[in-house]
Amino acid sequence: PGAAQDKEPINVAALYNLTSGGLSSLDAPSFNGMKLKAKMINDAGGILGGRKIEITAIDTKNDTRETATAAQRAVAIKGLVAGIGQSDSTFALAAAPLFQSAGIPFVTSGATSPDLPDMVGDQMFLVPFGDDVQAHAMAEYAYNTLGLRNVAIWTDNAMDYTTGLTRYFTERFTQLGGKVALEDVYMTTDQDFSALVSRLQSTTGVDAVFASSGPDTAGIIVKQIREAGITLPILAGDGFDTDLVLSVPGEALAKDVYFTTHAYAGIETGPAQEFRAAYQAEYNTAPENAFAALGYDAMGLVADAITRAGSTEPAAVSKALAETKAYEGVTGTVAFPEGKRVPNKPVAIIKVGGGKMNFETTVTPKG
Amino acid sequence: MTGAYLLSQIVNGLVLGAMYALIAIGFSMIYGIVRLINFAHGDIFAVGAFAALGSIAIAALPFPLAVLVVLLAGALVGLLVERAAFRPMRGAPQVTGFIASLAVAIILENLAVMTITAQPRTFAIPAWLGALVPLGSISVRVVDIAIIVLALVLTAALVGFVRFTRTGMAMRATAENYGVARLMGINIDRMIALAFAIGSALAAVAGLMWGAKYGQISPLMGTVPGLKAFVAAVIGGVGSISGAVLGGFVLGLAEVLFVGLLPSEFSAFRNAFVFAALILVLLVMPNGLIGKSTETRA
Amino acid sequence: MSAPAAFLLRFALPVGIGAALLYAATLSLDPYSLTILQFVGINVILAVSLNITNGFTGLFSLGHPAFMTIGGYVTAILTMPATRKTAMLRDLPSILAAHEWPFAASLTAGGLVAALAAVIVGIPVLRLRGHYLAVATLGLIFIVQSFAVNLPGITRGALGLAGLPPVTNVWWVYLVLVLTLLTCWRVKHSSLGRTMLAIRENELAAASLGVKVARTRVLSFALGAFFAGVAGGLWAHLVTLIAPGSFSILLGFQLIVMVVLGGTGSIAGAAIAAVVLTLSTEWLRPIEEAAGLFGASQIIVAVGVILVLIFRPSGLFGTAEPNVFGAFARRRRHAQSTP
Amino acid sequence: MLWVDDIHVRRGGTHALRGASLEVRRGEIVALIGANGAGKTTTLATISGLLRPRSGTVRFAAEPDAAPVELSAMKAEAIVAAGVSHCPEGRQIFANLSVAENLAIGAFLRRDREGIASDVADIHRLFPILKERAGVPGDRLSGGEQMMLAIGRALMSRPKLLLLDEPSLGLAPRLVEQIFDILERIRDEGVTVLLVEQNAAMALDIADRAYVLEAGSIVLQGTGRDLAEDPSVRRAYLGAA
Amino acid sequence: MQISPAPLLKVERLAKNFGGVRALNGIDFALNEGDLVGLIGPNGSGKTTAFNIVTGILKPSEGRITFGGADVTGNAPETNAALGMARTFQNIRLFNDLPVVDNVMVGLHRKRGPGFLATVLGLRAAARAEAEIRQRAMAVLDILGLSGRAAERVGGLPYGDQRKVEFARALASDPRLLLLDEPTAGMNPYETADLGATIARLHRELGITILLVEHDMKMVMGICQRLVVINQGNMLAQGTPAEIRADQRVVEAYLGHGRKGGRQRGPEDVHAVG
Ligand SMILES: Nc1ncnc2c1ncn2[C@@H]1O[C@H](COP(=O)(O)OP(=O)(O)OP(=O)(O)O)[C@@H](O)[C@H]1O
Ligand SMILES: Nc1ncnc2c1ncn2[C@@H]1O[C@H](COP(=O)(O)OP(=O)(O)OP(=O)(O)O)[C@@H](O)[C@H]1O
Ligand SMILES: [Mg+2]
Ligand SMILES: [Mg+2]
Repeated sequence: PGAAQDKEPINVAALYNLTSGGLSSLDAPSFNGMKLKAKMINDAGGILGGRKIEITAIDTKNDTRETATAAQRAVAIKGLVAGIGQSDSTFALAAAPLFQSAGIPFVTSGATSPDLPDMVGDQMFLVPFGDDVQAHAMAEYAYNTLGLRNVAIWTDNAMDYTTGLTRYFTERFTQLGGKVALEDVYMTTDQDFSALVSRLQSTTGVDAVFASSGPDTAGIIVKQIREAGITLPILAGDGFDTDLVLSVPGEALAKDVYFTTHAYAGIETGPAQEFRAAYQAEYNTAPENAFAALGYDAMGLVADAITRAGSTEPAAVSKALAETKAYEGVTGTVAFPEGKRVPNKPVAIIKVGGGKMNFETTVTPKG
Repeated sequence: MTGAYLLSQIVNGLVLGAMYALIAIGFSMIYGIVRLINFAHGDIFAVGAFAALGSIAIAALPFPLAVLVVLLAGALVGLLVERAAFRPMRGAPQVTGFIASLAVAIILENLAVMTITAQPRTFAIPAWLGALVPLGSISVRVVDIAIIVLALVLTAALVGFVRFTRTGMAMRATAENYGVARLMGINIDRMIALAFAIGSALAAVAGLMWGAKYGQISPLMGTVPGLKAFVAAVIGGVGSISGAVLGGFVLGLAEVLFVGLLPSEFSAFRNAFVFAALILVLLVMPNGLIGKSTETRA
Repeated sequence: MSAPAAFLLRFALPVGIGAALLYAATLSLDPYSLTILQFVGINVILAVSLNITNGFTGLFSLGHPAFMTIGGYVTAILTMPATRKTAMLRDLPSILAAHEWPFAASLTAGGLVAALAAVIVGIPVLRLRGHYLAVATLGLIFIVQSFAVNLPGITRGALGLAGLPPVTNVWWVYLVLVLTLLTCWRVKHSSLGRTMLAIRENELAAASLGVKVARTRVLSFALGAFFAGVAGGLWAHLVTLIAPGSFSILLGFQLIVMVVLGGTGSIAGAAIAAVVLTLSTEWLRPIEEAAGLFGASQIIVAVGVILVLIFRPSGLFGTAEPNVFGAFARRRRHAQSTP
Repeated sequence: MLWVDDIHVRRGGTHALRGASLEVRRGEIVALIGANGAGKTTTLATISGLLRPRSGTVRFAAEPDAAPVELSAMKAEAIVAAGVSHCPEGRQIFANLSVAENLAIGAFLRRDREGIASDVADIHRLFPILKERAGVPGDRLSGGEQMMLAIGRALMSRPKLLLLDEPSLGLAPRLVEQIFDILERIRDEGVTVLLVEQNAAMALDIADRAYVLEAGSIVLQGTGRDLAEDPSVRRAYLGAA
Repeated sequence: MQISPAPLLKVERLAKNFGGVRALNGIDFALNEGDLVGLIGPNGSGKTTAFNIVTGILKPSEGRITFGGADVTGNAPETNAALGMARTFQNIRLFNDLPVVDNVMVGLHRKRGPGFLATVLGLRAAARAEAEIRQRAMAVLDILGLSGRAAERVGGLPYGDQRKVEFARALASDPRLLLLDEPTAGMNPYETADLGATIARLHRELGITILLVEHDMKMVMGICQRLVVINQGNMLAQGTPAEIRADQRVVEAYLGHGRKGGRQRGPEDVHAVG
C-alpha cells in the first residue's frame, strides 16, 4: 500500500439515540464525548502514522428497530473498524449481535449489564464497569462504612440499567445482613414522586434510600425527598453523576447523597480535568453527566486498541481490545480480565454536600 | 395507615391534578373551538417552561413580569402554529388536524433537540414560592397552593368568558359550524386564532408552574404531561373546560392514590392502573364526567 | 373469461411477478436494504390492517402497538428454543416451555392471541366513541407495556427477549403482506366492508337497517389486531429482540399518519403512504448524518406530511382506491352484472 | 338592490350554476323556484359569500343612493355586515347553543341592546314556542320548531335583504300559512326578500316577481302571477296535471 | 278503531319525557297488516319521537309496543330492523361518503349478505350474493328513478334526491313495516305528488304496511286510508281523511283555515289566483 492509502481515514460507527426523547439526554453527551476524543486524537496527528478517525454517526431514535437497521448500515460501511454506542442494554442488544455476526467489535460506552458479552459474543465490549461492581461497591460502602442496615429502594422500572442496579445492590446488601425495608418503582418519564415520598415518610425503620435512577430523574428525586423534610441518606449509582443532582434541589437540599461513579468525578487534576476543560471549550457546557466521559473513553479505548493492533482489521482490533490491560481513561483504568470483556475498573464514591461533589473514596473490585 | 398519610396523599394528588388541569384547560379550549386534538400542546407547554427559564434565570425579570412574558410567548407560538399548520387545512376531517398537530409536535421537538439539546435544565424559582405553609397535620408549599388556585381561577375565568360573553358565544357557534357562524357575521379566523392564543398561553403558564414545582425542565418534558392532559380532558368530557379541570384532578388523584394506597409492589403498574380506572370511568360515563350526551335527535 | 384464466390474471400473475421481483431483490440487495424492504412490508401490513379499524369502521383506535406487543411476545416465546425458555423464563407454563413451535404456527398463534385480546377488550371498550375510544386504546398500550415490564418471569422485564432466532425473511413478510391485502380488499369490496363503512358514516342509520353495530365493530377491531399481532411476530424475529418499549405510542401515531395520509379507508392509499413514509425516512438519513443535524430528517418528513394534508386534506385517495385498481374493480363488477 | 350577473359556480365535480343572472329590487319578495338540484341553494350560498363564483358578479346596494358593492369579493361575515342575511337550507341550528343564544348570535354584529331585546320579544310573539324553550339546546327542538328558530335567527341581524332557503320545509300546514303571512309582513316593514321555495304555489302567490332555475341557469322570469299561470311552470312545479 | 285479531303494530299508552319536557303523553294506535296510515300533527307534537321509540332508537318512559304479536318495547334498533321494521329519518341520515347504490345495498346485507369467512376466503357464494344484492339495489333505485345516479357519492346529491335514496334504502330491505318521516320534505309539489303515487303503488303492489309522517296534506289525504292525529303528545283524533278534514279540533290545531280570509292555498286552486 502506498502513502496515499496510509492516510485513509479510520472508520468508526457511532450508534446513539440522539432524538425522539427517551435516552437522548444520556446518549447525546456520550456521543459528544466520543466526538471530542476523536477530534483530539485527529488534532494530535491521528493514529497509525497519521490516519484520522472518521465517525459515521447514526441516530437510533430510541427505537430498537432503528437500532438494528442502523447496525446493519454500520457494518456495511467499507473498512469499518468498530462500533461504539448506546447507554442501555436493551439497545446494545439490538445492535451488537449484528456486529458480532459481521465480526466487528462493538464497544458500548454506557450499557452496564455485566451479562452483555455472554449474551452477544466475543465482539462485545463494555467501557464502564458492570452494574454488579458499582452496586456491590455501594452496598458494601453503605453497610460497612455508613453503617446502614435497612434501606428503601426506588427503581426506575423502564430501564434495564436501573433494574439491574437494584438487583445487584439488593443481592449484596442482603448478603451482608442488611434488609430492604421498602421497594418502590417508577418510570423514567415520571416527574412526580410525591406518592413514593409519602410512603417513604410513613415507613418506619428506614435508614437510607437507594435510588436506582438515570440522570433525568436524579435531581428531581433528591429535591422531592428533601423538600418533604426527609433527611435520610440517599444512595445511588452513576446515574446520579450529573450536575442536576446539585442544581435542581439547590445547595441547601442537596446533601447527604452518596453515589458510585467512574473515577473521575471529584478529581480536579489529570485526565479528568483535561477532559472537563476540553468538553467545556468544545460544547460550551460542562459534561452533562457521566455518559459524556464514558463516550470519551470508549473512543479512546478503541483508538488505543487500533494503535496496539497496528492495523484496522476488525479481528486484530478486537483481539487488541480483549487484551487491554491498562488503558488510562478519564473514568478510570480499563483492564479486561482474561476472557472477560467487562472491565475491571475502580469505583469512585462521591458524597454530595455543600454545593459540591466531594470525592470520598475509591473501591477497586477484586477481579 | 395514618390520617396524615392519607391527607398528604390526597394533597399530592390534588397538586398533581392541578398541574394536569392547567395543561388540560388549554387543550380543551382549543378542542372546544376547532375540534382539534392538539398534540403539539405539550410542546407549547415546554416552550412556556423555557420562556420562563429565559426570563427568570437569564433575563432576571421579576416573577410577575416573567409570567407575562410566558403568556405572550405561548400565545405567539400558538398563533404561529395555527397560521402555518392548521389554517391551511381548515374544513378538513378532524383526524387530519390531529395528524398535523403530531407533525407540528415532531417539528418543535426536533428543533429543540437540534438547537438546545434534550438535556434537562435546572429551573430555579424565587424563594417565596418554595416556602412551606402549614396545613393541619401536614405542610404544603406556596407553589403547590399557587398551582391549585391558578387552575381554579383560570377555569372560572374561562368558563365565564366562553359562557357569558358575546365573543365566547361566537366561539361556541364557530365550534359547531363554520359556515353558519360566518352567516351570523362572525369572523371565524379571528375566533380560531383567539382560541389558539388563549389555549397556548395557558399551556405556557402551565409550563412555568411545572418548572417551578419540579425544579427541572427539558425540551421533551411535554410529551407525557401532554398525553395525560389529553386523557384528563377526555375523562372530563372533551371540549368542556370545567370538565378538563375535573378530569385533571381526578387523574392526578387516581394516579397518586393508586401508587400511595396500594402496596408498593403495585406501583410499577401505575400507568396501567390509572388507565384501567379511566377506561372504567368512561365505560360508566361514555361521554366523560361533564360530557354532554351525544344522543342526537333522529 | 374462463374461471382459471381470470384467476391467473387476477391473482396468480401479480403474485408470480411479485415473487420474481422479490427473488431478484434477495439476490441483488445488501442486508441493510433487504431489512428495509422487510420493514416496508411490515409497515404496509400494519397500516393496511389499522385501516380496517380506523378507516373502514371509523374507530379511532391507537391500540395497534398493544396488539403488536402481544403478538410479538407470544410469537417470540413460542419460537424460542426450549432450553433457553426453561432457563430464562421461569414463570412460563410448562406446556409452553417444553416445546419449540415452528414459525408459521407461532405467527398464527401470535395473531390469534392478539385478536382474542381485541375481542375481550373490544366488547366493553368499543362502546366508546371518537376520542373516548382513542384514550381507551391509548391506555391499552400502557397496560400491555406495564405487564411486559412487570412480568419478568415471562418477558424478562425491561431488558426484553433478545437473541431470538432470525427467522423472518422477505418471503415471510411478503406472504403475510399479500394475505393482508387480499383480506382487506375482499372485506372492503363486500357486504361486510360496506356495513363497516356504513357504521363509520352514520351509526344510527346503520343500526336502523339491521346492521349489528356492536358485533361489526368488534370484528373489525379484532381483524386489525390479528394482523398487528402477526406483524409484531415478524418484527420481533427480524430485529431478533422484543422489549416492552419496542412498540411505542409513537409507532401508533406513525401508523395513523399512514392511514390518514393514504386516505382513510383506502387500502392502496394506506399501503402507498406506508411505503413512502418508511422509505423517505430512511433516505433522508444520510443527509442529516452528513450535516450532523440529527432530527432534520424527522422535521423534513413532518413538514412533508403537513404539506400533503394542506393540498389533499382527505389524504391521497380519500376512501377510494386509485384508478388502476378502481378501473379493475369496475370491470369485474361489470362482468358480473352482465352475464 | 341585488344584481346577480352571469355567475358560474362549481361544487365538487358539478357545474352547479351555469351563467345564472337575476335581480332583486328594493321592497320586493322575489321567489326562486326550480327542481331538485337546479342550483337554488347554490345561488343563495354564492350571494351570501359561502361559495365563490368562478366567474360573474354579485353586486349589492344597501341604500337606494349608495354605490353597489361587489359581494363576490367579500367575506361572508362582511356581507352580513352589509345587510344581507341568509337563512340556510336545512335549518342549521347551533345544536349546543340554547334557543335564546341561537337568537342572540343572529344579532352578533349589532350593538344596540334595546333594539336587540325588542326584536327578541317580537320573535317570541311570532313563535311563542321559542320563548317556552328558550333555555333548551337548539337541537332538542322538533324539526318545525327549529325552522322557526332559524327564521328568527336570520331576522335578528335586521337585514336589508333576507335570503330564505325553503322556510316551509317540514312545517305543518297551519305554520306554513303563518310563515308566509310573516314574510309579507316583513316585506311591508321594508325588508327585501329572496325566497327559495319548493312550495311553488304559495311562493308565487306572495312573490312580486319570480325566477325559474333549471340546471344552473334561469329559464323563465316574470311576476309571480304570470309564472303561476305559465303552463310549463304549472306542469313542472305546481303539480297540475 | 278497526280491530283485527292481531294487528301488526300496536302502540299502547306510549309516553316519553325529555327532562322536563313531556313529548308524548300516552298515545295509542294500531296498524294492521297492509295498512297505509298517516301520522300527523303540529310541529313538535311528538311524531318523530314516536318513530324513534317504535324503532328502538329511544326507550319509552311508559307504554308498550307490540310488533307481529311480540312485545318489542325497548328493543335495540338492529333487533327491530331484523324483525322487519325499516324507516327514513326526518333529518336525512345517509352514508354520505358512499355511492348511492352502496347506500341501498347496506339495507340488504342483513338478509342476503355473505358471512365473514365466505367473504375473506373469496368463496363463489359470496360473489354471487354480492351480485344479487347489487342487482336488487339497482332495481329499487330504478323504481325511484335514481338508477342514473347510482354511482355518485350520495353526499353530493341535492336534498330531494337524498330523500329518495333514504326511501330506497328502507324499501330495499323488504320491510314488513315501513316508517316514513316526512319523505317529501324538500320536494316540489310535482315531485311530491310523484313520490306519493310511488308510495301508494308500492303499498298496493307489495302490500307493505306503511306509517307515514307528512305535512303535505294533499298527499297524505290522497293516499292514506286512515289518519292518526296527535297534538302536544296527546291523541287528538283518528279516522278516515274525510273525517279528519272535517274535525274542527284538527283544523284548529293543525290544518289551519288558509291564508288571507280563508283563501285556500295549494296546487288545486292555482286557477283561483289568476
Ligand atoms: N356539497 C356538494 N358537493 C358536490 N356537489 C354538490 C354539493 N352540493 C350540491 N351539489 C350539486 O350542485 C347542484 C346544485 O345543488 P343545489 O343544492 O344548489 O340545488 P337546489 O336547487 O337547492 O336543490 P334542492 O331543491 O334539492 O335543495 C346539484 O347537482 C348538486 O348535486
Ligand atoms: N332529545 C330531546 N330532548 C329534549 N326535548 C326533545 C328531544 N326530542 C324531542 N324533544 C321535544 O319533544 C317534542 C316532540 O318532538 P318531535 O320531534 O317528536 O316532534 P314532531 O312531531 O316530529 O315535530 P315536527 O313535525 O316538527 O318534526 C318537541 O317539543 C321537542 O322539542
Ligand atoms: Mg336547495
Ligand atoms: Mg318530526
